[in-house]
Parts: sequence; structure tokens; C-alpha cells
Amino acid sequence: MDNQLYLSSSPHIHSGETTDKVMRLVIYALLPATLLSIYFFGLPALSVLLICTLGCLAFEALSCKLLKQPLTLSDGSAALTGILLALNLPPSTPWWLSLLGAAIAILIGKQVYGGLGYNPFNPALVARVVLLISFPVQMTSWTTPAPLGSGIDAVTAATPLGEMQTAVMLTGKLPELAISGYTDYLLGHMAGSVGEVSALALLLGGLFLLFKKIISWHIPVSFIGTVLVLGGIFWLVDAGRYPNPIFHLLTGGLLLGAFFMATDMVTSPVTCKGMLLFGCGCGLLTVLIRLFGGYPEGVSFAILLMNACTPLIDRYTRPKIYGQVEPQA
Amino acid sequence: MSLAKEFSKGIWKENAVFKLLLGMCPVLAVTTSAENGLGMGLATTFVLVYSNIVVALLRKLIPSGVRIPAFIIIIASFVTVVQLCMEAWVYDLYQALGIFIPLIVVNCLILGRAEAFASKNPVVAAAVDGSGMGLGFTLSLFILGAVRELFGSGAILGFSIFGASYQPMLLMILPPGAFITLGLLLAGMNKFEARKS
Amino acid sequence: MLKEMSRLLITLTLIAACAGLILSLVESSTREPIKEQRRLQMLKALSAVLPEFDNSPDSDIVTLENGVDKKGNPVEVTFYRGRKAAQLVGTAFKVVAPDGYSGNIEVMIGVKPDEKLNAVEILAHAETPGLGSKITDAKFKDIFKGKGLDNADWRVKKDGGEFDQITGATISPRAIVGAVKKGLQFYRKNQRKILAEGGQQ
Amino acid sequence: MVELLLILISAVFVNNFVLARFLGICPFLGVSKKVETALGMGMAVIFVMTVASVVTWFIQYLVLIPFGIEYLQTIAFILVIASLVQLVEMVIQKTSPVLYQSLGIFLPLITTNCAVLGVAVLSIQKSYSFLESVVFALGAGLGFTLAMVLFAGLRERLDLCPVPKAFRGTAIALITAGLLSLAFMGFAGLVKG
Amino acid sequence: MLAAVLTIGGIGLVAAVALGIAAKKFAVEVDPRELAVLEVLPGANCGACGLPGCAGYAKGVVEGTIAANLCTPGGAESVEQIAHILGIEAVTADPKVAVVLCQGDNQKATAKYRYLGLDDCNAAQKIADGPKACPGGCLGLGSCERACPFGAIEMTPEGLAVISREKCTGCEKCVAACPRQVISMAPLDAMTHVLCNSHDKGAAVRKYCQIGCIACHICKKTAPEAYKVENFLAIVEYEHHLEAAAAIGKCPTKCIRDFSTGYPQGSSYPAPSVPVNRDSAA
Amino acid sequence: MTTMKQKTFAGGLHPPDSKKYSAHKPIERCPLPDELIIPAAQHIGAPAEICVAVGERVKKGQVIAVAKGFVSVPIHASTSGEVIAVEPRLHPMGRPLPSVVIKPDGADQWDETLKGNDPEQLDAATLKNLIRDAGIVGLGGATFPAHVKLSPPQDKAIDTLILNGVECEPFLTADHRLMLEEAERIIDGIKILCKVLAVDKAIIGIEANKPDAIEYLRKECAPHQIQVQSLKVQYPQGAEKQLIDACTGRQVPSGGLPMDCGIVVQNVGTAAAISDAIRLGRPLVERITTITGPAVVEAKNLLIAIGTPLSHLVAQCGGLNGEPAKIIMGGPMMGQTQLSLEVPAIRGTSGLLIFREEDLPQMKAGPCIRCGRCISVCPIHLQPTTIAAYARLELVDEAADYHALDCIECGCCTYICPATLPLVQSIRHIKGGILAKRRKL
Ligand SMILES: Cc1cc2nc3c(=O)[nH]c(=O)nc-3n(C[C@H](O)[C@H](O)[C@H](O)COP(=O)(O)O)c2cc1C
Ligand SMILES: Cc1cc2nc3c(=O)[nH]c(=O)nc-3n(C[C@H](O)[C@H](O)[C@H](O)COP(=O)(O)O)c2cc1C
Ligand SMILES: Cc1cc2nc3c(=O)[nH]c(=O)nc-3n(C[C@H](O)[C@H](O)[C@H](O)COP(=O)(O)O)c2cc1C
Ligand SMILES: Cc1cc2nc3c(=O)[nH]c(=O)nc-3n(C[C@H](O)[C@H](O)[C@H](O)CO)c2cc1C
Ligand code: SF4
Ligand code: SF4
Ligand code: SF4
Ligand code: SF4
Ligand code: FES
Repeated sequence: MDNQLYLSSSPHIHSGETTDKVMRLVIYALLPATLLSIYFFGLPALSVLLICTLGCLAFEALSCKLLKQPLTLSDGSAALTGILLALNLPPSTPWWLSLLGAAIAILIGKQVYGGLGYNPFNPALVARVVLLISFPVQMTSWTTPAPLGSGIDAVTAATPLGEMQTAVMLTGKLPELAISGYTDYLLGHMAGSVGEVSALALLLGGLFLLFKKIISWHIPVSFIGTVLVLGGIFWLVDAGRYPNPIFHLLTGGLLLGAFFMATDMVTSPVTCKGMLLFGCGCGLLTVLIRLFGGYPEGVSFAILLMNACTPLIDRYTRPKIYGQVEPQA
Repeated sequence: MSLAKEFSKGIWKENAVFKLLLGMCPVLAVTTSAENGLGMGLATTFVLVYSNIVVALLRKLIPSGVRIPAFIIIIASFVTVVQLCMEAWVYDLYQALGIFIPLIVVNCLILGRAEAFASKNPVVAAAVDGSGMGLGFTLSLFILGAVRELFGSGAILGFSIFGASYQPMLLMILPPGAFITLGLLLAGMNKFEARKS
Repeated sequence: MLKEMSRLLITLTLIAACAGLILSLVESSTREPIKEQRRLQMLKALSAVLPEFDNSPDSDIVTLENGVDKKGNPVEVTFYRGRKAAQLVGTAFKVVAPDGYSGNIEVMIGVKPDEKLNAVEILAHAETPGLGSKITDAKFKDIFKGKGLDNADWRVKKDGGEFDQITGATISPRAIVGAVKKGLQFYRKNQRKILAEGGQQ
Repeated sequence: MVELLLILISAVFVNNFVLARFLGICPFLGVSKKVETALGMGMAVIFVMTVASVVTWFIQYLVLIPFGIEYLQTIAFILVIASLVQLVEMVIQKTSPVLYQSLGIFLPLITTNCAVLGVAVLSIQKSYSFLESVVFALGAGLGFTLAMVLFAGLRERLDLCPVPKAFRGTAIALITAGLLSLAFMGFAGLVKG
Repeated sequence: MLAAVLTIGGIGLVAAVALGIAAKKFAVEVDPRELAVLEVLPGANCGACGLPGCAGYAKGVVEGTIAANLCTPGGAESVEQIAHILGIEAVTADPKVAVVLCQGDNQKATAKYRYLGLDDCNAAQKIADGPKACPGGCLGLGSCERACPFGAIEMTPEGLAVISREKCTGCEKCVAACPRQVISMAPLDAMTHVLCNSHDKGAAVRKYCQIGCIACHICKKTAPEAYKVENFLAIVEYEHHLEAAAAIGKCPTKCIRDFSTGYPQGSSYPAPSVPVNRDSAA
Repeated sequence: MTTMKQKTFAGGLHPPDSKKYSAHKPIERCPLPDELIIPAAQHIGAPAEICVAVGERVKKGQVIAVAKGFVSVPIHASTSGEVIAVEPRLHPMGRPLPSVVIKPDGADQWDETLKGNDPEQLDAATLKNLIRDAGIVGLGGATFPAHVKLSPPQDKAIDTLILNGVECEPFLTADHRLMLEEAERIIDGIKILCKVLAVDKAIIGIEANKPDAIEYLRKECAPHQIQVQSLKVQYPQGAEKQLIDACTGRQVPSGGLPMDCGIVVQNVGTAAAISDAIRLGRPLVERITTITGPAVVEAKNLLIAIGTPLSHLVAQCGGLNGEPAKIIMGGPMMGQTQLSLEVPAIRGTSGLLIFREEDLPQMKAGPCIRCGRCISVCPIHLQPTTIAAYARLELVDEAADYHALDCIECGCCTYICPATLPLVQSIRHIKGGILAKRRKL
């Protein structure tokens, strides 16, 4: 009879914190923003969310099947990618675009690299940027929120950042909106992606993640901090042309990006020093692209660019080990 | 090796683009449409064949110390010839290919074949090698261009394939699309080869 | 040793010189076709923007200076005059829109004697294929037909004017509309010189 | 001054030689397996590009244009660049083995790198002044190095990934290069031109 | 025209002079073999080998720091020539293949304990000498499979390494990777093997394996030339491998196996019907 | 004092300490079993050579295997009785190894030739010899021969002795009980060690979750100029390098030994054993072991004779309540799993921990999600995920470059990893590879 005892290498106990639990908690943290977005944008947002999430799960299952690998749906990462992708798309995204996005995120963004944990770029952002570049028309058609049951119709409108860019380009001056209207931004009364509109809900989720120690403070703090400081400097230089840092903070995908996307651990550095550098880089690029670039919003590109730097950051921020002896020159 | 084999190896077994990964710049840059790919491929083939011939002719005369500069001069001459002729007779293509015509000079494929093959083989073999390699190169460029054009503007050689309601996927004709398409094509080929063996 | 050395020298020099020789021969035999080709291109653009003519507008020209570029060199504008039966039917000239999405957009415009546009043609641009590049579509170019400084609001619709932009790519049309408008203004200011008989040949 | 800065930024980020203009792809794919090698190659390219742009600028404006033989641009440029690179390589190899190890060994690879000839031709095409050409060449080299090193970092990481069989090797490298170039699209519009 | 001839000729002359002088003045001693290798490389300087330039690659090959088959433009041709220059003879006199001398998969052999941890035979072997009761049996965690550069090894679903005779090139990487010395090199044409690696006495073997060698000597009696029994384990004397086939049906535990009729159970390799000829396989 | 910020090191974590099962149980002497299995290999270094034969009668404390070489110690009979077998028996290492099997005669009679000494009267060299002859090895778990540690080369000046009373492993309470019940022996041992090493500075490091031990030892040590240091509850506070860092702020250079920074570390149990060895002349034949774990009916701290089979210890604790699924010798973070309860407890057996199936974490390892937790908990500040990735591909040089050899195998990284990767095992595996490669060169 076979011996029924287990033998293994030490240690023999485990913290109990597992990948699927981590992913599940991030999904919980996104709930406020998700629910709020459904409230604001109604059925279109719900359908984008559903198509992206189910699409990501389906493509993940498909690729596992094709590669003859065990099914990995239960780790929750594909669902999370789907939700985050949806939150990054305009509520009016047509169904085929959402589905294409899901395919790009999972297939090109993740599975060609071997699946969870190996992709160098944030899959949801890869998909979003591919769609943005390929279909600029659909991807920049925004609508104003039309809360469920309020009887208001959604109308096309520009995002605050888009409006700012157009105004600055035409007149060299900030539009009225960028100077007032902060309560609206805080609560989500503006045009924008499904999930980026309510700063409060995102902040709540972010704090939850920090509290649960799923993410560490380094990336969000350095990211947002750099945007505030740099935005502030430009604002002080010319308040007529450059917006207030609070405007930077509350509009666009900064909070979503800083708390949920830049912190994707697969694509960000592993050491504390590296994370700080990563966050600062994201912040710097975001401000540069927003103020001077061709795109009104820079968070996605900034994170992708820093994703590309991650291996180098990891390489040059290796911690000094205990008792390290400096090699003799 | 027989001449037929010499010719056909460039098309599949030693395909410059998919197997040897030579001359990648024009491959990626000009394949925004099937037509451009074809044009570039033919221009390169022309230079490749003739420089191969001349190198093979002169191979005994050129001392090895100045081999590389001499080859480069020969190649550059043919490139200039192509450049002038295209400007004179196929102006539109000349415009579309732009800076990549003079850059045929530095296409590693051409110097590579001159060094590796033409400088060691008689004229006929060199010409056959050049045309095989060139044809393979042209074919690859055409395929890549066709795929990118198909998805990027819904047409091949300007003929609409998917109909007017198709939303072209702009990315395909932008730089990232070039890399990704070639990557996917390569993967497809790997799969095909693996299946075959 | 020395012999080896000189052989190197001689071969390389000879090959180089031969190359030079051959190329200059090729060049001389393509010189004319290339010239012809360029002229044809020019004529093609001119006939696209001018009403029917029977002269050679590319030799019936006036060249004016229009300010200086950022390096301080004078910018020259050449006006090509199309005539039918010796009667001026239109003037064509090139304007450059410096604020396209990616770099300069060169536009040939044809103005009828009544200062209204006959047509515009995009000569060169680097706008995004499939997006900004729609400026070369007839649908876009046709908007300009018959428009003059006085009968149109020279802004794109999005900015309150009357020129249809291209969805998702407002920058390119905006640049062109602005440049064409400037060109028309320049034309109006210098109309006398431009239309002066004889001009500079 | 601002003009020069814009040329630099444009060449490094917006119109990155490798990722947006597709010049120098062969070494970009070939020599990017290790960060150190990529860095060495980048340095060598910066050096050669700068020197080549200086020399070709003089050839163009002091020889070709005065004699009215601009059509010989290609052949003249490539000949000069190739000899120059070979010369520099020999000199470095003899005089400084250290420098040779870190830079010289990359030089032969550069002769047939279209980025170098590309810089020379583009400078002339854009009718840059002498100073502008030099800055442009420097920017192009820096941009090349940046792309190389980032890509090498990514590839080192790829080595540890269980990439599906069909994608292993060049296929995944190309896709990664595509995503890198995708990220670089974010710089679009930062500087016009 | 004169200008053209003079200019290009002039540049050519200057270049040649400069290079010629430099070549004399800055001549560096190079290993002649390096030059010879450089000569057969295509000289595309494309960097496909991962080294900067053909010269760098030639140096690496001569110094033995890098494999000789990495030049894609040169292809098989240059590999052959390089091998020739360096005197590496690719073909050995008597070709060998690796054989896993064990059939005791998870179904047939008893486990010593239930192993949790890294899927690696060497790692598992460090824990109480491996999870298999048999001290020599295959652990089935695939270290050899990962070590084989030619993909010649597959793991059966029941956890047994099986080596394809067609794909194996005899490089012996798997032998080095296996912590249990259960892989042995045998002549390519020997099709009969005793698939057991336990030196325990028959009684002990019976306790933990249904298919192990119990040293009953029947094979030795059937074909005395072809077998020896050492330390309670029968081994085929490969000089007489042809005679070994006679004992195949006789073994009471069926641990003598004929590879020309099939691989051990669970393997997806088709049986090689005739002895494999390495040259035609390559 | 307790409000002061406790000293500690950077990294580490705090698993549930699970000490409540046995912390309050006074040390109990375990009765002798029917047979004692005493292996010849019980320490780091060359195994001892057995020098008794079957049938021979031995007394308690009599040498039954002699030391082979400098890094080796003799093995002694743990009781009086008859040698009934000299043969390979299943060893905690997981394979049969040469052992002496003794059938106790029940008299438990000491060898009369063993005599105590007054340490004041002896010089350092003699003390060291006595320590070796008594078979004293480190009782903190590594069983490194104490006399070797006490013989630093001339050029290494030792200025501090640190006593390891941390006991940071969850579940284990043997050192805790020892400190509460045998303080005088520990203090005596410390004084002997100080004399051997010619140092006058001694620090006892204790984790703050044993306030009673800290308080008690402070009181006892007050007259002896021995400092008692309370340390933050943080695993692996008891690991030598971390303990040195926490107590003195010094760091052992990478690849070096504690003596390279002027320090010797000994477990408190080792100190107590040294006291017995010198004052009473008694060799190391017994030790305190914690028998615990969810599968054990009543957790206990037992004083056991070396060689007692684990099954006997379990029987002393009321047996098992359920089918055992994992038998661990040592603590849950660093202990070794055992093939059977028939293996004997040896000198290094600080604890016996038994889990049932339902107490084990049931998880399937997934891919690393690069969360960086392993990096933030590693007390050596390594990047376990990177080393493990290299290990998976057998990239020996790269792993060495990431300092794989510095890993102390504390298990923090594996404990915390959400992908439940066997990081320590991978690192251990590649460490073997690195050493093998170095040997080859
Ligand atoms: C890859 C890419 C290329 C673009 N190219 C152009 C272009 O060539 N011309 C243009 O006007 N806008 C282009 N745009 C769009 C502009 O960035 C800007 O969003 C647009 O002009 C605003 O137009 P709208 O007000 O119609 O939305 C491009 C956008 C992307 C993503
Ligand atoms: C091969 C080896 C040699 C050692 N040599 C010495 C020594 O000369 N002096 C010393 O103080 N400790 C020495 N040690 C002991 C270590 O410093 C350490 O105390 C021992 O390995 C137990 O530590 P651990 O329980 O933390 O693993 C040695 C250890 C080993 C494995
Ligand atoms: C991760 C780890 C944890 C350790 N924990 C303790 C401990 O709690 N108590 C202890 O005495 N030794 C512990 N040790 C062993 C010490 O490092 C060191 O070997 C011992 O204190 C030296 O004393 P000794 O030779 O008297 O055993 C630990 C070692 C490691 C690697
Ligand atoms: C804190 C956190 C943030 C995440 N952010 C993203 C994200 O922005 N995009 C995404 O596709 N997946 C995200 N994921 C999920 C997962 O890490 C991702 O699918 C992997 O990149 C796939 O390998 C996140 C996971 C966590 C724990
Ligand atoms: S043959 Fe050896 S290496 Fe291969 S699976 Fe079996 S035990 Fe492991
Ligand atoms: S590692 Fe080598 S010897 Fe072993 S199976 Fe593979 S090819 Fe054969
Ligand atoms: S086991 Fe090694 S790598 Fe892991 S935390 Fe401990 S010291 Fe660090
Ligand atoms: S703790 Fe595990 S999942 Fe996290 S980085 Fe380390 S190895 Fe990867
Ligand atoms: S073709 Fe551009 S570098 Fe090879």
C-alpha cells in the first residue's frame, strides 16, 4: 500500500492569501465605481461591462483550450482585465468594438506571453490603446451621464480634458469648465469612460485596496503626487493656459489608472524603489501628454510606456542584500 | 546544388524575410499596402540580381582587402540607377517608397548575398540565387502588404474586399501594426512548419 | 607589399570611377524624362485646380515673396496662370498648412478671376492614413468649390464655420481651411501684381 | 535653441527612428537580447551617426551641390560612411582595447545599418543646417539607443516566460516591439514635424 | 560627367588609401581560425546570432563561448564549414540513444510518500531520496524532458519518461539531468532492454513494483551471452543484443522490452519498426 | 521598557505563532521507550564512527561512536542497556543510516567515569575539549559542533556572545520553557562560553511574545552583567544573521560567518548543555522537545533521551486525534517532513509537529504574479521570485548573480506567496546547482 503521508520542502504553512483572492478583492474594490457607472450611463455601460468581461473570459478559455493548458478562469484575472477594459471605454462603445478589445487584451496582451504573470504590458490598456488608435471616431465619441430613471437623455459631449485641449488649441486659453465645476467631477457628472467618471468611488476602492494591503502606497502616491506637483508648477507659471492640479486629479483616468492599472503588479516593478520611480514616470508622462501631446488624455500611454521601462527599473533598483560585500574594484 | 534548387530556396527555405530576417526596415516600413510592397520588392530584386551578377563577374578581380567597399559601390550604383529610372518612369511609386529607395543600399539582404554567394559562385548561379531571393523577398512584402491593407483599409491592391460598411482598423497601417502583423504571420508559419514535420 | 597595396588602390579607384561614369551616363539619359515627369506632375495638379486652359500655365508664372520663414529666408510663392484663348481663366498657386496633424500639408489652389475658388488639390501631406488622409477625398476637396473670402465663414463646422470636418480628425481640415483662407487673402492683396501681363517668365 | 530642442525631442520620442520610422530594424531585432549589448550598440550608433552626419553634410554642400551631381548622393554617402566606420574600427581596435570591447565590436554591424544612411539622407532632405543635422543625428542615435535598451529589457524578461511554442523567438519579439511602438504612439503630436 | 567620375573615383581613392594605411598601421593579430571562420560566414553583419557582427561571432565560435549554428543567413552550409574548420566531427562512430530503464509508472510502482512541491526530479530526490519506493525508478517529474534540447522525451500521463529513438541524438543531456541514473546510453540498433533499475533483492522489488526485475536469472538462462545479472539486476550485454530478443517473452515480470514493437505503456510514440538510421533521420 | 521600540531587522513577517498549545506546559520528563535508536550522524560535519558491537552493555553517557575529524563530535548512549543492533535505521534525513539500537535496562545508570569540573579552574583550551568530548552541538536546530564555533581563527577577534532565546518558529516552546525553568544552567553556560571566547559582553535575545521569560531572565541575569534584549515578534528573528543585526546593528558579510563581525551565536539550550557538560561532566544525551500540532491530543514540552522514536513521544502526549498527514520534525517554517513515526528524535529535534489532512494548506501553485511580497518579506533582501525563475530554467550563473547562495531558507517567501510557488525549494535546488558548478571549476 502506498504511504499516505505528505512530504515536502519547508515551509509547511501558508498565509492563505492566494492569487484568486487578490484578484477577487480588486474586483470588489471596483464595485463602487462599476455600480455608479451603470447608474450614470445606464444600459450602454452595463452592456459594455458585460461584453468585455464575458468576452475576456471566453477568449481566456479559448486560448487555454488552443494551447492545451488547464483552464485558468478561476484565478479571476481575466474577469478583472475585462472589467478594467470596460471601465476604460466610452459608454457608447459598439458591441463589436468591446468584443475586439477583449480579444486583443487577452490574446495579444496576455496569452501570447504565456498567460497570467508574464505579460510585460497591461492587457486592458493594450486593448484600449489599440482601439483608440484604430477607431478614433468611436473611441472619442463621449456622452454625458444620464442617470437611470432621471429621464434625461444622453447627449454627445466632449470630456473635460478633450474640451480643454480643443480650447487651448484654438484660443490658447483654458475653457470655463476647467476652472469651475469640481463638484461635478468629484461625483461623476461629466462625459468620460465608463469607469473614470466618479472620483469618489474610485478613491474609495483604492483606499480599500491599500487597507487590505493588496497594493502598496508607492505607485498611487508617487503617480498622483507627480501629477499634482508638475501640474501645479505649470499652473503657477500660466494659470490661463494650464489647468489647476485638482482638475488634473479629478478628470480623465488618473485615479482609475493610479489605483487600479498602474498597480497591476504583473506589469510594474517589484521593489519599493522601483515602484516609486514607476509612479513618478507615469505622472510625468501623463502631464506631458495631457498638456502638450496629440491626445487629450495621457494616463494609458504613460502607464504603457512605464510598463516598457519596468524590466530596466527592476534591473537597476535591485535591493542591497543583507551583508552585501561590495566587490573589490 | 541544382539551379532550380538555388532558385527555390529563396522562396521558402531561406526566405529573406520570414527565415533569415534580413532587410527588415523596408519590410516593415513600406508594406502599408500590397502595391507598395510589390514595388519595393521588385526594386530590391532588380538591385539584388544585377549586383549579384556584377559581383560574380568581378569576383576574381577584386582583392579581398577592399571587397566590402567595392561591393557597396556596385550595389549603390544599381540603387542609383533604380532610383533615377523610377523617378523618370514610375513617379507615383517613387513618391510612395520615399527614403527607402536609397536605403536599398544598406539592405543587409543584398550585401549579404553578394558576400555569401555571389563572391564565391559563377555568374549564372549568382543571378539565379539573386532572383530566387528577390522573388522570395517580393512575395513576403506583398503578403505582408496585402494583409495590412486588407485589415487597415478593407481592400487589397485598392479593390474593396469587405465592402463599405467595414470599419478599417487603422492600427494595421501604422507602425505598431507592422510589427504585430509580421509577428503573427511568423507565428503562423512556425505553427505550419511544426504541423508539417 | 607595395604591389599588393597599389592593387587595392587601383581596383577600388577604378571601380569607383567606373561607377561614377556609368551613373553619369544613366543620369544624363534620365534627365529629360525626369524633367518631363515633374512637369507632367505639375500640369496634372494645375489642371486639377484650374478651369480648362489652352496655354502652358507652368511657364506663364509670376513669383512673389511672402514674408520670411523661421530661418529668415524669403518664402516665394509662384502663381501659375491659366488662359483659354488668351483670356485669363484662373490662377493656381501652392499654399502650405504648417499645422497639420503630422507636419506640413501642401495644397494647390486654383482661383478664378472673380476671387472664388475653382478647386483645391492636396499635393503632399503626412496625415494619418485612413484618418487625416481623407483630406485627399473628392468629397472633402469639393467643399471648397466656389468659395471665396466673402461668401463663406472660413472655419470648420465644429468651430462654428461652414466647412465640414472629417469625423475624428478635425485637425487636418482645420489646418487646410486656415491655409487656404490665408492664401486667398494674399491673392487679394497682391492681385494686381499677380495678374499683371507678362509677369516674370 | 528651441528649434534644436524640438528636433532632438522629435527624433528621440515622436519620430523614433526604430519604432516610428523603421530604420535600423535589423540590429534592433538582432542585438537586443541582452541589455549590455544593446547599450553598447546604441552608444556605437550614436557615435557613428553623429560623425557620419557631419561628414556627409560637408560632402553634400561642398562637393555634390557645387558640382551639380546630387544624384550621386547615395553612392557617395554610403562609400564615405562605410570607409569611415571601418577606419574608426581599426583605430579603436589598435589604440584602445577597452573602448573596442565596449564599442568597437559593434562598428561593423553599423555599416549596413540603414539608420545611419537614413540620418544622412533625411538631414539633407529636410534641408537642415549644419548644427541642426548634428542635433538630428544625435537625437536619432539617442532614440535608437532608447528603443534598443527598452526592448532588450523586455526581451530579457521574455526569456523567463512560457511563451507558446509557435510564438517563441522572433515572433514574440516582433509583437513586443509592436506593443512598444504602440506605447510610443503616445508621444504623437508632442512635436509637429 | 567628369565631375562624377572624379568625385566618386576620388572618394574611392581616398577611402582605399586610408583603409590601406590603417590596415598596415593598426594591424591586430587575430587567430587564423577566426579569420577562416569569418571567411565562411556570410558577412551580412546582421546580428542574428546575438553577437555584434560576424567578426564577433567568429571569435565566439573559435573560443567556444557560443554555439556554431546560430548564423541564420549562413544556414546549414556555414555550420558545416565551421565544424570543418574547428575540427568538430559531427558524426560519431557508433551512434547511441538514451533509454529510460524503468517501466514503473504511478500505476505499477508504489509511492514512498505523497510528494508536494516543485515539479522537478532533482528537487524531489532531495526529500527523503525521492517519492518512489523503488530507489532507482523514474520519478516522473520530467527533469530529463526539460533538459533534452531535441524534444525527444515525453512524460506519460502516469508519470514515466519515455525517449523517442528517432528524435534522440545521443547528446546525454538527460543522463546528466536525471538524479536517479535511470537513463542509460545504448547502441542505436539495440532494440531489447531490461527496463528496470532496481538493485534491490527480488522480494523487495516485488513489494514495490509489479514490473521490476527480480533477478530470477531466466533471461540469463535463455540467452546466456546476451544477459548478465549484477547486484540483483539483469542487464543486456549490448555486444550480443541480437540474441537478447529470445528472452523477451520469458521474463516473469515482463520487464524485458522490445522497442521495435512498442514503447512502454502510455507513450504516444509510434513504435520504430526497423532500427533507426541516424543519417536518414537527421 | 516594553513601550520602547523593539529592536528588529528589515523584512520578515509574523505568521500566527500557535504557541498557546504548549507554552504553559512545564517540561516533563519522557519515560524511556522500549528501544532507543541512536544514529551516528546527528550533526553538521562528518558522522561519528560507531565503536560498539551488538550485545555490548553500555552505560548512560558512554561513547558509542567516536568523532571523525575536527568538525565532528562523539555520540553517547542515552541510557544504560544492551546494544541489540548496529544497522542502518530510518533516519530523520529520510533514508536508513548507521545507528546503534539500545534496549534500555531501566536503570538509566550514568557512566561512572564521567566527572564534573569547576570551570573556574580550567583554561579555555581544556574547556573546549570537554565541550567537544561531551558531544555538544548547537541545539537551535543546525546542530553545528559547538567547539568549532568556539575556535575562531587568530585573526578574528570575537567581542560579543549572543544567546539565541528567540524561538521564532510557530508552535515551538522548548526554549521558552527552558528559559523559565532552567535559568541558572543557562547563565552558568553563558559564563563558561564567555570564558572560552574571552569576551565579557553577552546578550540574550528573546522575542517579545515571551514577556515572562524576558522578565525572569532579566532578574536572574542582573548580577551577571548579561544583557537581556527584548526583540520584536517577527519571523525569522531567531535566524543568526537577523538576530545579530537586531541586537548589535552589525551585519554578517555575505558569504561570511558571524565571527567575521566579531560575534558568536549560541542557542540558550546549547548554553545549558554546556553547563552540564562542564559542571557535571554529562554529555549531550537528552534535550527538550515540543510535541505539538493539531493532530496531537495534548501538546507537551518533553525532556527526552536522544534516540527515542517519535511514536513513543506521541504516545506520551495522549496519542493522535486523527490520521496524520504530515509529520514535521522542527517547526512549521523550517522543519523537515518525516516518512514515518518510527524515526528517532535526535540532537537537533527541537519539536515534533503533526498535521492532519484538513490542517494542510490545499493549494495549487500558479504563475508568479510579480506581487513583490516575497521581496518585501525576505530578511536577506533577496528577490526570491527572480531566483526561482532562473532556477526553473537552470540558469545557474544568473541565479548566483542574484545572490541565491545568501538565502537562509527561512521560508518567508513561500509562506507569503499568493501564487503558492515553492520558492524556497527552487532556491535550494539552484543553490545546489551553483555549488556543483563552483566545485567543477
Ligand atoms: C493615431 C492617430 C492619428 C491621428 N491622425 C490624425 C490626422 O491625421 N489628422 C487629424 O486631423 N486628426 C488625427 N487624429 C485625431 C486627433 O488626435 C484629434 O483627436 C482629432 O483631430 C480631434 O477631432 P474631432 O474633434 O473630430 O474628434 C489622430 C488620432 C490618432 C489616434
Ligand atoms: C561548513 C560550516 C562551517 C562553519 N564554520 C564555522 C566557524 O568556523 N565558526 C563559527 O563560529 N561558526 C561556523 N559555522 C556555523 C555557522 O555560523 C552557523 O552557526 C551554523 O551553520 C548554524 O546556523 P543556523 O542554525 O543558522 O543554520 C559553520 C557552519 C558550516 C555549515
Ligand atoms: C530561519 C531561521 C530561524 C531560526 N530560528 C531560531 C530560533 O528561533 N532559535 C534558535 O535558537 N535558533 C534559530 N535558528 C538557528 C540560528 O540561526 C543559529 O544557528 C543558532 O542560534 C546558533 O546556535 P546553536 O549553534 O547553539 O544552535 C534559526 C535559523 C534560521 C535560518
Ligand atoms: C492591483 C491589481 C491591478 C490590476 N490591474 C490590471 C489592469 O490594469 N489591467 C489588466 O488587464 N489586469 C489587471 N490586473 C489583473 C492581472 O494582474 C492582469 O490580468 C495580468 O496582467 C495578466 O497577466 C490587476 C490585478 C491587480 C491585483
Ligand atoms: S528519467 Fe530521471 S529525470 Fe527523467 S523523469 Fe524519470 S527520474 Fe526524472
Ligand atoms: S537529452 Fe540528448 S541523449 Fe537524452 S533523450 Fe534528449 S537527445 Fe537523447
Ligand atoms: S527563504 Fe531565502 S529567499 Fe526566501 S525569504 Fe528566506 S532568505 Fe529570502
Ligand atoms: S510572492 Fe510569489 S507571486 Fe509574489 S512576486 Fe514573489 S513569487 Fe511572485
Ligand atoms: S534593413 Fe534596416 S537595418 Fe537591416
